[in-house]
Amino acid sequence: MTSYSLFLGCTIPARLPNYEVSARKALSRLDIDLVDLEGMTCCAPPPVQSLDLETSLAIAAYNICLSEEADLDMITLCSGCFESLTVANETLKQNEPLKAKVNGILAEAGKEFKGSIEVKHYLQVLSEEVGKEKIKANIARKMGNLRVASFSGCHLLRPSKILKFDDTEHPHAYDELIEALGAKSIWYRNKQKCCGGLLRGYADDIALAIAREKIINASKAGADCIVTICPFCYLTLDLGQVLMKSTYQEEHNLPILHYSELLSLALGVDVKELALEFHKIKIDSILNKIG
Amino acid sequence: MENLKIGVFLSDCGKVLTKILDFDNIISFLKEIPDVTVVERGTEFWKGSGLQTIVKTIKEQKANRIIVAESLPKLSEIKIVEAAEAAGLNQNFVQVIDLKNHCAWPHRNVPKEATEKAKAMLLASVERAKILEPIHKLEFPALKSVLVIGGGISGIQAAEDLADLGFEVHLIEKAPFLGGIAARAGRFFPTDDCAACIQSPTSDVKTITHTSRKCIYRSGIAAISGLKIHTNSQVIKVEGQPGNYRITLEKKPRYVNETKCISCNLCSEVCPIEVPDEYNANLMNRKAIYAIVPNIYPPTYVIDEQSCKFHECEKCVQVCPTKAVELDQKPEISTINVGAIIVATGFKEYDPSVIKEYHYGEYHDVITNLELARMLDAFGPTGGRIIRPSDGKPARRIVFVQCVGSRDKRWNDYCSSICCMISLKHAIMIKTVFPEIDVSICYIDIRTTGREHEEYYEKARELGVKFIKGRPTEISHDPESNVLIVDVEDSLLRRFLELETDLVILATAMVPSEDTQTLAEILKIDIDKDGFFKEYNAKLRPTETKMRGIFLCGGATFPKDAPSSSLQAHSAALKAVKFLNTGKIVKDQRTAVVNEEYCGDCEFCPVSCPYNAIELVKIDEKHVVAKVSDLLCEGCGICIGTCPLNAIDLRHFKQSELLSQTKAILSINGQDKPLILAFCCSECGGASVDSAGMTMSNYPTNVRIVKVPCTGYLRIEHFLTAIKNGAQGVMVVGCMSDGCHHEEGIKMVEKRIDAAKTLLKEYGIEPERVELFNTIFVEGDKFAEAACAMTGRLEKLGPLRFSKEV
Amino acid sequence: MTETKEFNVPFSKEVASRYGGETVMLCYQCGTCASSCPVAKTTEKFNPREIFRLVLLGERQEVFQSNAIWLCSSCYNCQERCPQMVELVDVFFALRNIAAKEGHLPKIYSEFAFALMNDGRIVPVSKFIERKREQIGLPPLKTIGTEALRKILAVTGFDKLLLKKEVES
Amino acid sequence: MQKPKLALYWSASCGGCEIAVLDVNEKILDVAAAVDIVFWPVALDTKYKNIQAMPDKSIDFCFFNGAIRNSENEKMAKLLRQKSKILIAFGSCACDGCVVGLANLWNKESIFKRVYIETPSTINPASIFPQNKVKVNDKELELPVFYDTVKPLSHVVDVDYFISGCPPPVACIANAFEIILNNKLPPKGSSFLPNKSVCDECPREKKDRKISNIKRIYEIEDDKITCFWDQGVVCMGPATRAGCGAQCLKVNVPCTGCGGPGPQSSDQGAAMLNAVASVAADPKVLSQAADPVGTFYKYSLANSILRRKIKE
Repeated sequence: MTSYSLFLGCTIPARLPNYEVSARKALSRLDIDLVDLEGMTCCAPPPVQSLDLETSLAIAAYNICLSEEADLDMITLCSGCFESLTVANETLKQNEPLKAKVNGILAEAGKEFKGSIEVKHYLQVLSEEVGKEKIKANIARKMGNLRVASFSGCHLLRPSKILKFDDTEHPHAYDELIEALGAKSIWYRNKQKCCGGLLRGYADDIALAIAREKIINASKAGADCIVTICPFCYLTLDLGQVLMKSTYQEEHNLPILHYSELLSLALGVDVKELALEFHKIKIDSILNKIG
Repeated sequence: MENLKIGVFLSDCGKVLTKILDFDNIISFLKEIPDVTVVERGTEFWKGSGLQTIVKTIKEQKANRIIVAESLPKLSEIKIVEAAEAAGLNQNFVQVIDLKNHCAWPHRNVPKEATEKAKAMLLASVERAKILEPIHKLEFPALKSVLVIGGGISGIQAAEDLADLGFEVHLIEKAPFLGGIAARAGRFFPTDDCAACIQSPTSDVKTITHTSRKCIYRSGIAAISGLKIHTNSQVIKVEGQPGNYRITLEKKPRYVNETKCISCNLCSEVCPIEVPDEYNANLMNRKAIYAIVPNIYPPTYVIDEQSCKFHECEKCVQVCPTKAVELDQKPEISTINVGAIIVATGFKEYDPSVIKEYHYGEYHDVITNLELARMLDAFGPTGGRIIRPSDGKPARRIVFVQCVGSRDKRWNDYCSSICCMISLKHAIMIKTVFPEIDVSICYIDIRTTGREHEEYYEKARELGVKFIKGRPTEISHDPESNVLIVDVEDSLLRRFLELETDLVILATAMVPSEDTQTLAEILKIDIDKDGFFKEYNAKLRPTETKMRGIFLCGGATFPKDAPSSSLQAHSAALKAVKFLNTGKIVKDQRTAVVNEEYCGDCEFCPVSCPYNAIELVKIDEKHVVAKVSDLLCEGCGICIGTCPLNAIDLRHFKQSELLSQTKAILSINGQDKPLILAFCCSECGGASVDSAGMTMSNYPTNVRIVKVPCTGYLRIEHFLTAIKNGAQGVMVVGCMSDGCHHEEGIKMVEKRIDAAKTLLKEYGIEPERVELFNTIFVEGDKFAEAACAMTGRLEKLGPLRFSKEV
Repeated sequence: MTETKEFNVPFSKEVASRYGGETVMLCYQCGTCASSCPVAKTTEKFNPREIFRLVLLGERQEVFQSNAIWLCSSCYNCQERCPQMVELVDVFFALRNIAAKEGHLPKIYSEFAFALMNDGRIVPVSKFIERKREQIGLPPLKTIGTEALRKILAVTGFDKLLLKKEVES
Repeated sequence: MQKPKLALYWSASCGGCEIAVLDVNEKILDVAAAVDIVFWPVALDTKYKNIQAMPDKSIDFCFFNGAIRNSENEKMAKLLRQKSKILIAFGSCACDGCVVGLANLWNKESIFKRVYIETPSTINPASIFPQNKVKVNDKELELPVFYDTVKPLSHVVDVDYFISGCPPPVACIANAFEIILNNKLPPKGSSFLPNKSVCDECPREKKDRKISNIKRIYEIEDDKITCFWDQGVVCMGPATRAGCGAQCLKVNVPCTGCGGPGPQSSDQGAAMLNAVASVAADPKVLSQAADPVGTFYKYSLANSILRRKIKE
């Protein structure tokens, strides 16, 4: 059993209980122990970075400090949190003057960034630590030829110089984890392109247009569903389809799942425990297919 | 020892200087100095009667040390030294100083002070004169034979030049056949003639006319007397020294006897083994026994060790009419002796598979320019047809992508300089033969800087080649239609294009040939930051290396086109001739010498020597000492600055000379600003002091100049001694940090100054009292400015006071 | 009409001197960023290459007056492939930081910032969700380090950034 | 024939040199038998006046250890010079000032302040400092004058020979006695130590000499074979006179430089810095040395070109 401090972030607890519940259940079945620490805040993602980069570093570092104090590596479910925390963690580890500056700020909050822990995305833990074999060995439900359009989003992989997970031009870790569940990960056009999620709220029309292309490309390739690992991609594509109905008068009805949900299903978690009612686009077709 | 008789000659430059310098005062000062036996004043001393006066003084008055104050630095020095030598005086006993440019001109507003400084300068020369020792001329043997490494365009040309001039030449080529990258490229821009036409026969081969001099196929390269060609061979060891190298070569077995093979092709016909032909971009197969293309040298087949089954098969052995196939050949090691080496190893295409977004190596229809060149070659795998390698179908749409792996900080910073022209050449060739093919070139900037290159660009436009200003982000592949999609912004229209195409040509960077690093280590020459061989001076000595006797040409120093490679080949050949022509190398012993008694074998100096002139020698059972090669040593003194035991000295500029000059030049003051000692190198640093005078830039007389061969000579002790002897500050004036005439000298002294500053702080002395200045000749005003600024700074700091106890 | 103008060179230097903006001067306008950009391909309002051109030419006003700098979705596609290793996303953050300091702040961003200051999170958790969480067996949420966060925001002057905005709006 | 007269004197030093004389073991007996020791304060009770009473140049050899720290040191140096035919600077203090000479980073005032006021164990509320002349019971006692600057012996008197080291290597002492007793004296000004550096005697292998950072010995995993410089650790061996047989290095401790500067060198610290700076990858590397003077001039600050700190 490996323990991690769970960095939950803002969006998941506020909007996606179905993500959280499936992740907690799946990870616990794979012997990953999640520790909830007191006092965590927002990770300072791009919207905060846009206001002040150095403040954002300090906020991210503050959260890392809590994990350092608990002597636990950190795990995130959200790619946005993963990216902002890792960028802060790695940058501060390497840039002494910046670290000193940030520690000057953190001193006000009684913290000191030491650089003693790692930040990991749960997909990274599944891929590098748990491993496909262990997942395969625990599978309790067949995927019945499910054709999955995998979508890893941006901030799991990029900026690759800092995140150092998988190969950003030829990513394979995520697809392998999907195939490990018995589903088929299919190719579709512009698979690695952004979903536009970060423009939601500021330029909804653009965000929606980008998301729409994604939905269309995946549908064209014959996907049964898109599986995401980031709450923003999920919201953009799931909720987005509701908006597409009113904006474009289109009904795509392409189910969007979190990877943790697919994983929970494969591991045999009772469907009733997964709060699937939170999906805007119903996933009954998927449930039927995998029995 | 004979008594010292010092003759001092003061030129007043046609009385121009008399308004500034009080010559009577100076002369009476000089006459007071013991050992100064002659003081002459005149208009000029570097030619005519002035020069005769010097000669007479040497001959008749037996003056044995000469100090001449004369302007026209370098020129006057050369003339005076020549005349003195002819009169029987050793060259090292002559000192020429420049009172005009180093004293009178820059200090013309303060004549009294200038006179005092002139006296200090002369006293420094007198003190130095007292301890000078003679320098002798050395001779080393030079073999009139040359090794040329690399059988491409430049190597072949250099070899031919040298052979024509009667030198023995060994041309060695790593591959089984001559030709290099140019031959593989098929044709040349901007003339579109064939690239195999890269070599001429010599004028000795009477049957071949001048007009056909260019063709390797028809050339008599093998017939040139004195030229020995070693293909399939590599240099594995170089020993000896310039003028007399002993080279060890390894020749890989060819398994076909060069003297017996008649290129009848019977062996290849019967050979049962087929493998992809890497020379032809794997677009066709070849046999295990093969020749790359028909027009090759040597006209001898070769067996590919990797694929041949040797004695299990022997079909070729049986069929060969001349019994040329020899399956039991072994690698041969041989040694040759040469006087000089020309490196012509060229460049190669960068492997673009690292640029993952372009999917080279993954998508078969993404190929490089060189691979396309094979397709365009009539002798090549498709006989000149343009196909999609993935399915062999004709390509109807082609997109070129420029700057692939070049001008890209992730891979190679630099512009490879010839890829634009190569793509234009290919586009033109395609459009000329197949006008219906759609050709687009995606570029960042089109660079067509050579003669007739811009017209070539124009021709491509006339032929309908489309130019898209934009660097593609990605090449993707639609598996259903088997087309490639090039995703690019037309930045002029600000429009996004997804170009569907059958074939993508990557104009990849050109990078150093394989084994460049290894060869550099064998030859002990430098490579630059991009991995190419480093020339001695890119501006004036582009075909020389810092090692005498080793020369460079062609793409070995940077990607270049055929005309530039040819020119460099001729240049390198000429340099080699110049070096070896007399059969001996004559050199002054202006070199460093290690005092073996004191050398402690710490092994720091060999690392610091930029010329690899220092080796470690075992002198008895217990002791190893450093030893300087008089041939390789260039007399910079960087080793002097390095030695932690101070056991090395320069014959032509001993540390005791520096010390006596330092003391003397600071001993006469005559002004009230803080004294500064400026150590200048004899190259850019000293030249900028000269030009400060020539441009009449003012700076105060407190700045006293002492020239050293290279700033890399200077030790921290020299700075401390200057301070101890009254200097309030020390300036070190040398070349630009990447322009040191001795490669590393300025960087060495920069580091030593840094260390000195650390020490000065500990001694309670402001570190800014010692400062480095990088200048070049045209920056005389900059030197004057620096001198003024340093003076101002020291005035602000206030005087350095030593405790009385010290 | 063609206008004569003086380019405001110090602007690019201003950006380059900020944390995040250091690499802006390396841009040589090859367009790799633009063709990598999902947003640029969707809307004419945004083209990263063009914004860099404006920055390099010193068109300060033009850069801040349009809303273009806020349209980067920070997907890092461009940054991955830029041959000059320009860190475009960070440069956009640096530009936004300058804009924010000068009060050009889109509404949604100030909302995020207020939420951050007040709740320590940029997305508030509704009562409905809290109940729902309990129902589906999720553990109660831990307290948020709002106090510590406020101290941090006070030292960096982040809070004042918003106050200024508040006064202006 | 009359036995040669030998004097040994101990000036500002720790006394280790005196012990080193005894470390020549049984050879000391030969020496004792061969010479007449006329003055050796550590072993014999001799007064100033006894020396003063000797005729000039009546001592054949005087081994003088210790630096010149105060007026008494200087007075004795001059007296012994006057009385001795051959004066030998014995040990690092007499040759180069040694650790005593590191006091040249301060002056008398600051040293007194530190010693008599500031040290944690000192209680001196009345701020009493040593005086040159003190009245005790109506009698005036005289104390030597404490100098601002420590000097090696050669800065106050003419020295004939040198035996450096802290303490001098036993083999070199024995060798010196042998040379003296056999009257095979080298030219004046010579050292009785070899004219090489410690590297010459060091068994470690020198490799690439590309120094990229400077570490302390505890920061590396010493491979016990490679030269310390190649492992990034400061070793004064290259700039230090040989004679010790590299005994520190043979037990895996880098040389700290007690042999003093090489025969041609005027400044041991600067000499070492030149070499390191020349091969260092980064010019800033030397700033990593924790205590430049303590590292590079541990034994020779007083005999360096500038000799002492100029300004406080």
